[in-house]
Amino acid sequence: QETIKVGVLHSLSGTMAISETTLKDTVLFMVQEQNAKGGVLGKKLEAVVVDPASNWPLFAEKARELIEKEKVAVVFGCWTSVSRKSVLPVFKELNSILFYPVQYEGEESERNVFYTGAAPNQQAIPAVDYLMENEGVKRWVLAGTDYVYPRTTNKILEAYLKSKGVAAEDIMINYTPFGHSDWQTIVADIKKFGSAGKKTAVVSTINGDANVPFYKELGNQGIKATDIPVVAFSVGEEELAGIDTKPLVGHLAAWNYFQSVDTPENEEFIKKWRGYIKNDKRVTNDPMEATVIGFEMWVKAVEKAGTTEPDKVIPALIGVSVPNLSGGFSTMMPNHHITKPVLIGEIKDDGQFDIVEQTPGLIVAEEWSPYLEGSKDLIADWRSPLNCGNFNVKTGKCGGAGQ
Amino acid sequence: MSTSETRPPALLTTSGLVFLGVLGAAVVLVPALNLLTAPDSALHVPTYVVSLLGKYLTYALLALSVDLIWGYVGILSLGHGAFFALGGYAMGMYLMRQIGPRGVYGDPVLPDFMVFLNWKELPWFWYGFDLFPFAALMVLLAPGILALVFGWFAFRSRVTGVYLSIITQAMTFALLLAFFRNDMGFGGNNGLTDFKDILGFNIQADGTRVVLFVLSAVALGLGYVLCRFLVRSHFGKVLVAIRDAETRVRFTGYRAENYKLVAFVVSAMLAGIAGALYVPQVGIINPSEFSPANSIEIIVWVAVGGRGTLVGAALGAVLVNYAKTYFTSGLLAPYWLFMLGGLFVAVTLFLPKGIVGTFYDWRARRRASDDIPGAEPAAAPKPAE
Amino acid sequence: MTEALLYLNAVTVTFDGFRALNELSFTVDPGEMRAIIGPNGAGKTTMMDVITGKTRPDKGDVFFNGGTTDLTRLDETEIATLGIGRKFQKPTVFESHTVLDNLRLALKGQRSALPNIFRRETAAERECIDAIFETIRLTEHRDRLGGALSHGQKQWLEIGMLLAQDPKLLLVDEPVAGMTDAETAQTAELLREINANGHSVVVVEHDMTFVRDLGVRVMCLHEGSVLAEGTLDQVSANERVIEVYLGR
Amino acid sequence: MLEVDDINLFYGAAQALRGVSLTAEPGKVTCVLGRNGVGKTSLMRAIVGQAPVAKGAIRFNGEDITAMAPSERARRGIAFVPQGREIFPLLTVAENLETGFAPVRRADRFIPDDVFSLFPVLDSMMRRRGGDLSGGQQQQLAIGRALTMRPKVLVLDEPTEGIQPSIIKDIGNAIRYLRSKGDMAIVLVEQYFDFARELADHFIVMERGAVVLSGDGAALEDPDVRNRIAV
Amino acid sequence: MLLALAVLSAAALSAAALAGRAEAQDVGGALAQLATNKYDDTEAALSVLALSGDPAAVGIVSALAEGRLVFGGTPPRVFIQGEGGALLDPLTRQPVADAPAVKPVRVNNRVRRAIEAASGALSLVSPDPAKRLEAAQAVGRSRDVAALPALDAVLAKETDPKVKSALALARASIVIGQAGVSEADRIAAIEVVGAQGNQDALALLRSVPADASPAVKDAAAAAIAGIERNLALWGAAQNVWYGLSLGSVLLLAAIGLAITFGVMGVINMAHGEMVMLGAYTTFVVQELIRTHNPGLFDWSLIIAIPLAFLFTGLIGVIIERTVIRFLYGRALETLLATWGISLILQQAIRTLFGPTNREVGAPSWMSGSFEIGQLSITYGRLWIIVFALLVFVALLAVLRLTRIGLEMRAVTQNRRMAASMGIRTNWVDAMTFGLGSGIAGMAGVALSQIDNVSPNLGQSYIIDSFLVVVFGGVGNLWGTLVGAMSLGVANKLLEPYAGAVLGKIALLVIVILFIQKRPRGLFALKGRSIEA
Ligand SMILES: Nc1ncnc2c1ncn2[C@@H]1O[C@H](COP(=O)(O)OP(=O)(O)OP(=O)(O)O)[C@@H](O)[C@H]1O
Ligand SMILES: Nc1ncnc2c1ncn2[C@@H]1O[C@H](COP(=O)(O)OP(=O)(O)OP(=O)(O)O)[C@@H](O)[C@H]1O
Ligand SMILES: NC(N)=O
Ligand SMILES: [Mg+2]
Ligand SMILES: [Mg+2]
Repeated sequence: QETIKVGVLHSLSGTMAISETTLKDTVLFMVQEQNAKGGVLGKKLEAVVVDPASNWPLFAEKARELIEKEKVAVVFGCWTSVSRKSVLPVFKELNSILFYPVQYEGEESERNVFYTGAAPNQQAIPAVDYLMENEGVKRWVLAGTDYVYPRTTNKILEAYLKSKGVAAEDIMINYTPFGHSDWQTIVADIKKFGSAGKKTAVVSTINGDANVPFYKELGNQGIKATDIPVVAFSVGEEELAGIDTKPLVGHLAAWNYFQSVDTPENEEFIKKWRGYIKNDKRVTNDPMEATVIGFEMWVKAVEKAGTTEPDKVIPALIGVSVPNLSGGFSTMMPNHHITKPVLIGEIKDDGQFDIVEQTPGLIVAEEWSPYLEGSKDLIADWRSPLNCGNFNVKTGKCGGAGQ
Repeated sequence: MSTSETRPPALLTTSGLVFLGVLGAAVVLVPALNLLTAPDSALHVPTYVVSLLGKYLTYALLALSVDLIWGYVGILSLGHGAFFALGGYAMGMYLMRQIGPRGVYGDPVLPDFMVFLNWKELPWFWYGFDLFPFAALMVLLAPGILALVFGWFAFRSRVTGVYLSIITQAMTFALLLAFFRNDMGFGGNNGLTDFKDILGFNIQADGTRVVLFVLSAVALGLGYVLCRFLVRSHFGKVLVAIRDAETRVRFTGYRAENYKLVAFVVSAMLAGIAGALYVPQVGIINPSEFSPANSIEIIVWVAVGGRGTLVGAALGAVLVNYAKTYFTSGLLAPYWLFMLGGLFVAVTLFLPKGIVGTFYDWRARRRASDDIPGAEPAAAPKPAE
Repeated sequence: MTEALLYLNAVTVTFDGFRALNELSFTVDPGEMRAIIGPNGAGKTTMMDVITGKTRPDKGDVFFNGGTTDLTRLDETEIATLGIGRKFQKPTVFESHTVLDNLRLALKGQRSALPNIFRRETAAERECIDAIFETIRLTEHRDRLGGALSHGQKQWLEIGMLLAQDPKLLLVDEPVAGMTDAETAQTAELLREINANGHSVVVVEHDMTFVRDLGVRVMCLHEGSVLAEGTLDQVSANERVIEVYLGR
Repeated sequence: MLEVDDINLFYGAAQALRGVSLTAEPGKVTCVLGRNGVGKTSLMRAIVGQAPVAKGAIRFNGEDITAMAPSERARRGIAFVPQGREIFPLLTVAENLETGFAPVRRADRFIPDDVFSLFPVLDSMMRRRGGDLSGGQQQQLAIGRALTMRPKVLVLDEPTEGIQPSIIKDIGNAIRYLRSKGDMAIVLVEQYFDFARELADHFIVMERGAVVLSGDGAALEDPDVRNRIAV
Repeated sequence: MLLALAVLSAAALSAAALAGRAEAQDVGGALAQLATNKYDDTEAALSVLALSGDPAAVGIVSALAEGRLVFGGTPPRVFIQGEGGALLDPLTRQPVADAPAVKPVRVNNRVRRAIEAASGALSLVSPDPAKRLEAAQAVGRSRDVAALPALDAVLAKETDPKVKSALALARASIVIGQAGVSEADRIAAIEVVGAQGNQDALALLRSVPADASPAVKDAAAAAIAGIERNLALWGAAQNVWYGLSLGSVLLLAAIGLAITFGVMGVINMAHGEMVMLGAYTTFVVQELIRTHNPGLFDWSLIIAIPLAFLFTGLIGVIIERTVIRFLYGRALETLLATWGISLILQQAIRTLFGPTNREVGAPSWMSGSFEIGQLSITYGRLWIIVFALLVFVALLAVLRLTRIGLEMRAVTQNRRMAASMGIRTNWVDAMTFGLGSGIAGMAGVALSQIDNVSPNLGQSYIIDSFLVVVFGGVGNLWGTLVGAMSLGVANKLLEPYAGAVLGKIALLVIVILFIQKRPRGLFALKGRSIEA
């Protein structure tokens, strides 16, 4: 029997395997679920898994292999922005579809890519607002790994904080290399910065492997959440699974989903997921939810279009709305990003998050940040007649700010 | 018996001829089967295979450059990826400038990543990269000058063996960290990507890909002939002598450091050319090319193919990368590291001189007389330390 | 004094406080052959190390070419280029080069890197190598690798390489160690011949028969300085030499 | 005691020994003579196990040791003074000597006085690194190291190479002394003919990997022997 | 403000002997507020409880802090969850009859701070001096003017000198920045605060109002200058300490490599994976302890150290026997083989334990920190330094003083000759590689305390390890020690100026330049045998 192939492009080895393997399993799980429901368009789905091995050029090679050789109808994949940047030209050239499930720096909207993770305004800004309002934070440490996502996010945050009247000397920005493991000095600096009499918080865009030693050092140096809370954008349940969270209780994270979300949908999802993965301790996290949303949107769009033909599915995706796991519906917007609620969680001693705040409604992604000089006039709308990812509202032209 | 007029070794040995023959055949066949056959024909070579092969060939050239200094001079560079990456960046910068106003922000001059970091003007080191000849020159000069400066210091100070290896590793690691920084002006971790065209040709067109493939093959062929020419010259013999007994070479009156420096710079430039051909074919260059693990992998390719055989280095690069491509797909994908790791262990144990090296040994043994004089090579080349 | 080819003046070398050479002074005249004997550890090899630039003296001068060149300021390569060739005590040849290539590499001629890329062997060079092969009797081993030779064969190859270098001054450290008596005699003959052709030679050896065969001035080192100097008979009659070196 | 019976040895495809036989007995010195490259060192290597033989047998006290690891042969009492000394360069002189303790009973783990009385220079250099010694000092150290093993068979490959005349005499005396104790078999490779002639109880002469002459010490006076060794 | 009220009332209570009058009504209201499970209500209830002086209040607040305060039923009521989950009445502490389904009252950072303040206020009059001390510090931190009269009242009564000085400091902290304080009073406060000499004091001194008299300003400026000088010194010392602690991590990571690479000459690319295996051994040990005997948890690392040594040592022996032993004399081929082995080990761990981080907890004796002057020292780091030095000394002793150490060195210098000396080279080789691997495994136990326990753990140390061994001088254990420590300290001294990224780049460049000066590392082996 003929099948519809679904490509899975997540690193199963190398540095990113730690995060991406789960997403591969999520896609396989969704495929199995969908097949149990009878597949799509009367055909069974078949997942094609490849391992781009945390190697960026290999991502491009594997993307090409999936599309050209395996003839997959859609690809779920990538985590780091550079891997996405690496495969972008391939998806454009071969006109296929990529679902990208991770929070990222924005500044991008492509016809062939659907972004189901958060743009900066769907994560960072609500988190800062929460800290200002609820913790009375006046002084800010923006600590990040030295690459494009943290840099962009911090740029946006810096502009935002200043617009809220925060003085320049009350913002400390610090970057560290990937995999940084000796945090003694920086944590001490944070402590020092925080002892100036004003309530201080840390906004962490520290990514990947560096987080565990960072949190361990926080715990060691006794920085408690009641003194200097840390809010992170890249630390979820999966990352916490590797840390003893008792000293970290009260530190925060901002996501669009937490495993502790108290909804029947989520409960059901967790149950099935654990059954699928055969591990009743296995956690869930935000990029998983984003993957699930993306998958369901694709299925819906394919059914709507009646074909897997990208040229038909891409327009069909806009406006598709599926239930998310936090009790609402997420909708694919014309900018190829989705609407999301923002949740703020405090770390609990069991490695889960206690949701302390949830935005009342869903937030629409600002793929082009209004806080950045080069992009504040840009919008993306992939519907006719605009059909443009970087439309300049000032000049009224597609193609950025130029001439 | 009374004259030393033994013929100098031929520029092209049998295996060299076979190697160039295979390359030549590929240059003719692959484009023909890609462009001239129908996509559904059994003979059709899909474009992605062309790009893949092109990529392997640039790796082969890179491996060749490493074999020149490792196999023949005993310099184990654990940072050769840096030269490859520099060549790649030089080409990448040219390709970025070619994008012109087609970037997402539509800035006619500044690449996207600069716009979005709020840069107001092009940094000086980006000047000139809009011109291909300049970029092509930089493909050679950037790695060449780095190698010259680094080698000049290191070889004059007589840094050898693992000490040299480790500082080459430190060099590439420092460059990795530096290029990672957005402030460096090379696009940070995202690197340079989303290229549009090269010399006015659409970089994604089948024709362009085929031409890039052919260029890679030609570069590899020429690189091979150049390396052969070097190693069989008197110069090359001094290189091997340096590998075996550097002090003795100095006492014989040769300036060992100059010989090493020439070889190192030539090798770095070859690596730079490989990088420059690699970037348009894979479509991205980012700092991970500087990662020490990448450089170690190059060494592994050379060792698998056979150190000090040139052909082996190229073969090893293609084989290992093909294995990688093959193992990372399909059912084996989650276990491919077992396969690859196992392959490396097996090669060291069962093919101690690499594939080609072991083949040469076997052939030599078959030809060898069983008498003592005129016997076969028995002493393995001494390791570099 | 300015006539001397090689002139060591009060050279002292210490290793972690141990004096291997102690105010050693002597001269070698152009065209002279000099034999050096002395107990194990007297500093003979160290002396050669100093002359060839391998070891820097703590103190003292080493002049070459009648005092025009201070060797202590030069490195090994420069010293070799001046025309000082050396055979090492432990034979060192290029192990993965053939015997023939070992000689080719040693052969006097172009030493710079770039020109050597395009260098071709001349007929004269070829003849020269053939002649050396005759002398060292390794012709039938010419295509074997240096590393596959026996100990004695390597000794001969190293002598051949020294000949190929055609230096003004040859420093020969224990050339006949591991040779048969007949070969020893031959080597002495060979060195005399070389010396007769105008080369200066300094030989270190423990084999008294060989030293006698050389028939040249002998110098005995002890604890880093000259203990006795003269003909072999004079030196070997010296009580101290007998006591520390020859034995009774 | 030690019997080498008709052995062949190859380096790769090149044959270095062809049907070589030799015996060594306690209290006797067996000399191996021959020109450069005839296979003397190869024969010694075969005896101590550093090179595998392709054919034939090596027996020690009746036990077949042909396939035995070098360390086991050493533990049975075969000590080796190799050509080229092979000192452990980074170990001190004392430590170099102590490496010889491996086959020795715990109670005997001291350096025999013989070593220092034969080579007094070693005593004064105990803390220096072996690799820093002069060539001749290293040779003395190599012999001392072998004696530390209290061997039953002592295999000496050109032990006088690079040694000053007075010590050569001492080594000669030492070998005579060891022979006189009567419990040690000595195999001696020597180019220095007079030295060999004075010591040999038995000898063999090799050419191109094969034994061409053999006999007892007295037969060494035969001019034929000298001819064989001459070039 | 809340705190000030609490303190005020507590002080008033103790002073006016109002303790007997239970304000049951207030407490009842507070309990009702708690039962709504809203942060604002909880916070309000806490301030009421702090004021109430009800003996039950302390129990309720601490139950909330420990997550044992639960609510449920209709209308919702709160209970305290006792031992074994029985629900107790919060006031009477008697078991309730018809226990409804309950959930814990939620707590966030704001509530946590309120809890701290409330229990601080409640314990300012606590009979336990330690509690009073904490309370005084909490009040000081609040810097709330309203607390001043209460503070004065308690201060007059306090007899414990420690608590008294803490109270005095708290008072000074409040006075110093407050308007309308007499000049003398403020200068006295500046003195008290200035004597603290720490970062907090600096912040307080800087808050002297701009309109204060010149004398006050001078006093403050002098105190600030003094503290800054003092802090600069301590800061340098702190950086050196960080450097030593980073150095000890580098030492641990590198020391096994100093054997397999430094002594044996194997370019051991699988070294990092041995460290990783050690870390996973720790994880497994802790898992077993957690499931079988949680009481032993504090011993888990002590138990893991020998196990990790044996386990990774055994893996090392297996690798040596099956692969490495065929490669002696071919140093460069070992790179290829061990690279392959490292890939296999990584993937094996990934397959067995999954790709994600595993949790390794810290025993209590490794948690927390103490201060020497202005130097803050964390126990975890301290123990790691101690452990690294112990391992170093032990290894040095094995190599220098034991028979096997001598044999190891002999074998690696000349394998063939060592065999002819009767040394069982196979055995020695296996032991040496096993020793190096085992030590790497022990390092993994320590590193599991500060880094990710993931399949990638090893990769992150391999470059640094080689750098340290080579920088120190291959084959010299002292070199590895000094190399690790100097790289650690240099890194930490550079970091404050250049930042973490540029600092690291600068360090790499320094190493490259240093090697030009000393081409064989810091502790180069010298002598003829090396130069040959
Ligand atoms: N690098 C060094 N470190 C310490 N001692 C050294 C070093 N090099 C040489 N020596 C010592 O210096 C002395 C002189 O050594 P040298 O090799 O010059 O002697 P030699 O005269 O050549 O002896 P031989 O006849 O045995 O070859 C010896 O005692 C030796 O141990
Ligand atoms: N490792 C080796 N590989 C190949 N051939 C070798 C090797 N070692 C020795 N041979 C060859 O084997 C033959 C015998 O060598 P061997 O060392 O036994 O000679 P020898 O009699 O000890 O000579 P010498 O007196 O010069 O020490 C020689 O022709 C030599 O070239
Ligand atoms: N997009 C990220 N998180 O790299
Ligand atoms: Mg000497
Ligand atoms: Mg021999």
